[in-house]
Amino acid sequence: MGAGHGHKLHYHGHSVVHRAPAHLKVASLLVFMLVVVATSRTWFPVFGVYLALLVAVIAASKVPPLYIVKRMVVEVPFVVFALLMPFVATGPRVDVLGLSLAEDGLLAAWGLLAKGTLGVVASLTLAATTEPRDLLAGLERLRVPHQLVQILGFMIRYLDVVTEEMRRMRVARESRGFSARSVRHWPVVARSAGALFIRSYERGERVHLAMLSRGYTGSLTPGATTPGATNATPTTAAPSSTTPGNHA
Amino acid sequence: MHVPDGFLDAPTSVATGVVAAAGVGLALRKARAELDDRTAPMAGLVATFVFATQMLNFPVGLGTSGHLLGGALAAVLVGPWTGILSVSVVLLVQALLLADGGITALGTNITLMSLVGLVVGWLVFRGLQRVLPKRVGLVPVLAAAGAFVSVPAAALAFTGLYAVGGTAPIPLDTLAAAMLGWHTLIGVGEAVITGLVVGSVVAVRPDLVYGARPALAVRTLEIRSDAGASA
Amino acid sequence: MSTPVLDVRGLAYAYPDGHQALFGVDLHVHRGERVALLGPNGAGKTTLVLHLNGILAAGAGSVSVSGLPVTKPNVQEVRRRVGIVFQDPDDQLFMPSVRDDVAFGPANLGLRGEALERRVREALDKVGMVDFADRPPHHLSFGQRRRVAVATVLAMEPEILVLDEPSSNLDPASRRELAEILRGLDVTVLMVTHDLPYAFELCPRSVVLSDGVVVADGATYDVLTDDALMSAHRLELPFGFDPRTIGSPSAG
Amino acid sequence: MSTPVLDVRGLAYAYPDGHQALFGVDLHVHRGERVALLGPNGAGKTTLVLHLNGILAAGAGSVSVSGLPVTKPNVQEVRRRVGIVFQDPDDQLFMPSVRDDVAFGPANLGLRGEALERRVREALDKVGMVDFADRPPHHLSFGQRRRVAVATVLAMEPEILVLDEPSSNLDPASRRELAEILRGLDVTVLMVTHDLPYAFELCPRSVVLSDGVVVADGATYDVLTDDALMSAHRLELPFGFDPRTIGSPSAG
Ligand SMILES: Nc1ncnc2c1ncn2[C@@H]1O[C@H](COP(=O)(O)OP(=O)(O)OP(=O)(O)O)[C@@H](O)[C@H]1O
Ligand SMILES: Nc1ncnc2c1ncn2[C@@H]1O[C@H](COP(=O)(O)OP(=O)(O)OP(=O)(O)O)[C@@H](O)[C@H]1O
Ligand SMILES: [Mg+2]
Ligand SMILES: [Mg+2]
Repeated sequence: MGAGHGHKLHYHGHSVVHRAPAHLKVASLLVFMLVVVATSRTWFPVFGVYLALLVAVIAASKVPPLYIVKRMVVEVPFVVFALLMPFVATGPRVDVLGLSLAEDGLLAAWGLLAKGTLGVVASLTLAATTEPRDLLAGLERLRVPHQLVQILGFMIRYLDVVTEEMRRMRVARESRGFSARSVRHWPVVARSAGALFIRSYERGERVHLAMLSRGYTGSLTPGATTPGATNATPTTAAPSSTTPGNHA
Repeated sequence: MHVPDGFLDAPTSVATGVVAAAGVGLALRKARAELDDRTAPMAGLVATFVFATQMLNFPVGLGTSGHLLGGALAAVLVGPWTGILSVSVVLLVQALLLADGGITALGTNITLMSLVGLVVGWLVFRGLQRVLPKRVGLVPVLAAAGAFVSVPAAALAFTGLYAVGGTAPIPLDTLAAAMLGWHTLIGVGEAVITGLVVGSVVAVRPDLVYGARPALAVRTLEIRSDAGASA
Repeated sequence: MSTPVLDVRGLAYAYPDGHQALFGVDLHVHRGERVALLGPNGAGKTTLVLHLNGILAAGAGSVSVSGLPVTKPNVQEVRRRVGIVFQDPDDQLFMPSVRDDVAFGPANLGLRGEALERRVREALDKVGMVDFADRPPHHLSFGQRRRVAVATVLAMEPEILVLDEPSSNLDPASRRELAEILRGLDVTVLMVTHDLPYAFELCPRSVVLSDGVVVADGATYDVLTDDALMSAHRLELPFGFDPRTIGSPSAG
Repeated sequence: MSTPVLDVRGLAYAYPDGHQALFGVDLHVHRGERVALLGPNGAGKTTLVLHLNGILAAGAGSVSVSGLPVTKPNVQEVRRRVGIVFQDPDDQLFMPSVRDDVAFGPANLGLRGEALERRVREALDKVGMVDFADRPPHHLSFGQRRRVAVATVLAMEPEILVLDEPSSNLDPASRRELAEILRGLDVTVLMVTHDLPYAFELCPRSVVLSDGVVVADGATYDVLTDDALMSAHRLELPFGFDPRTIGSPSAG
């Protein structure tokens, strides 16, 4: 249990982008988006340049574009909003394919879609190329307050704990002849969700206390370990993972 | 209601950024008393659960996306100050890793969900707790009430911000009506979930619920000096 | 002989991280047998057990239960027949109270009302946990959780009972009581254990798994007294115990 | 006698859910002793253990380690001295690899570089898990995780070693190897166990906890042969084992 490798959003790789220090990546993301947002939405060609820049980074990261595209569903509700805008906005109207659309609305929709999409793609690229543990260290280097980093560290670890406890509970349920096939079964899932909260918490608490038992002070001094992350552990040159079993 | 990049104009984004920074800064100072060895993990778990509840995302007609907020839940479980930190961390993670809410709109999102939603939920909870009898059994009900009010409150704040700094000209009354309507419905869901989770925690670990502490009785320990008595 | 109730043929399995744990296991258990599954840590015992009701799906080879292949369409039926007590009780218990947890399986089998209650009470009574029915399982001691875990499976009255280290963390009296329960049931039992005297006491037959293959299969007495075999697979009789001076109890 | 290294007086404790587990426990352990803590499931053994390094805080009474009261200001120092192997290895292991996990404690004590590496290698070597250094702990078998859990604590070289059911889920050879390690170390050992022969082999002294109070404290031989005491507290000698026919090994 505890810190697993990566998360569902992380695309494992060793490209330049993957290896770049997390704090630089976060800072670049922030600067890039500030510039994008500050750009007037009528400077159409500039947005092409931004997109080209992003595409170049993704290409360098070797993350399959489809991988990013699939995660862009986050944007859907907001796309719906943008698409509705030309219909409901006030002001002068133009006719497009027989529909009467608000001119300002069209422009606003374009602006929202362009800036929003760039933001989504940029964030997803960061997510795909950065392990949460590195992100944690990166935020620390960016002087994000200690308490926030600490909560974030626990949050990342609890994501694993909760997922693991959920997996255990699912296996336990199914072994005893249950599978959640229809809405009728939801109450059972809901009842065990309450237990999940306490179970996860208590498991996490026990692990945390085990860490304290081994001299962990919770301080994030350089060289010390953060919950769920370590930079104090040596990278010994011992032979890499050999597995017992002499069968081919 | 995660606000994406470029949704509000620059002055509004900067202003909400300042408000968020001030709010989180205050919470950092105040939470120092709440946050120790034992509560830091709890704050992390609450962040995880808020994160999970906010994943239940569904499109809302004219608003952006509608989903549960989890602010009242966080406040009741870990206290308002730590709760603000937890929810802010969730919003930060969502902006960085899920692209849910823009990074330049982080201040706006923190202001709406972590400050307005959570504080309103907590005030309703605490206000009711003051006037009603102090019973542990009531805590989940009060938490649900706080949760119910917190969602439309955040939605109203969103509409207000939009009126000031929206980048598209939409009739405000349409937006306000849509936001309030939908978010009252979401508030019901929020109330049910908050009540259930708080209820299940109060049932077995009342000590973990910040909001239940005023209602907890102190236990006296029994000492058995005679070993034979225990057989 | 009749068709075995547990029929494992050429079973191989690699975990998703690429680590292969089973390399062609053959095992046949017949109705009413009590078989001990022995072997060193990491031999693949738990991995094998998790195939017996389809929690893990065979990478190669096959598993059948009473002639029914363990595949997706049959898995519901197989899980009715095979009850598994997991090595870690935390993998077994998930409901908010002990009572709910024990009732969960029988309720899925369709039991309701009075019949369900009786089933739950009986199972809890067998493991001596009736007084704990209303406690949350995750607030029990390790040994108490283990006992409840056994009760959850007993309550389902499976035809085949598979127990992964059931005696670990049990106090000595509970260990004996569990042995008595298992002797008293008319079911097929496969029991993973590191407690060789316990295996000797309870199971006439033993199978030794090592490095993902079966390396011995025979009478428990013969296995435990085969010194070369034992020491080759990290099996040793504990301090003060020698089957040769005791004779064979488990035949009865 | 000298001041005890472990000094527990009138310790009482209730869990947050209101369930009281300890009702006034007294226990004194002196330097270099190896003491077994016996008792039925739910007696409060684990609860007592968790007080010894301040994971749980006494509800009433007091705990001192080498004269140092276990209270908030001392807790760091106490945890340096007392190493606890938890009953559930999943509570102990949390790093992404076995190596990191074993290194975690010594690194917190300030070890770096070559010294740290050596400490890790030695600890893993003792429990026979060197080959697994790069695997994630949660992908190991239960017994392998238990061994790594023991290694994480050995690597810290504590003065007092507290082990909660260390032999459960270990294969017989590992059990013996662990006994040899414990015998070889010059530390004070408190070991919770349900394995009475193991206690007999390893610990000259035994303390019996039952229903949250100490009901017996004396030579292991005397405790195990006191039939009235044993049966009153669900303790029984396992099948085929009788200390009377063996004599007393653990004096050595
Ligand atoms: N989830 C997993 N992912 C990868 N490898 C695993 C996993 N679980 C177990 N293994 C590996 O598979 C092998 C067999 O493990 P298994 O749990 O079946 O052993 P076991 O015989 O039950 O051991 P024990 O007596 O310690 O319980 C071991 O080498 C172990 O490291
Ligand atoms: N987290 C908890 N919350 C409430 N009660 C608990 C908790 N953990 C243990 N208990 C209760 O406290 C009592 C003592 O438990 P403890 O775990 O100390 O027993 P133990 O002697 O270690 O038993 P075992 O041999 O089964 O490990 C038991 O009655 C148990 O039900
Ligand atoms: Mg196993
Ligand atoms: Mg215990």
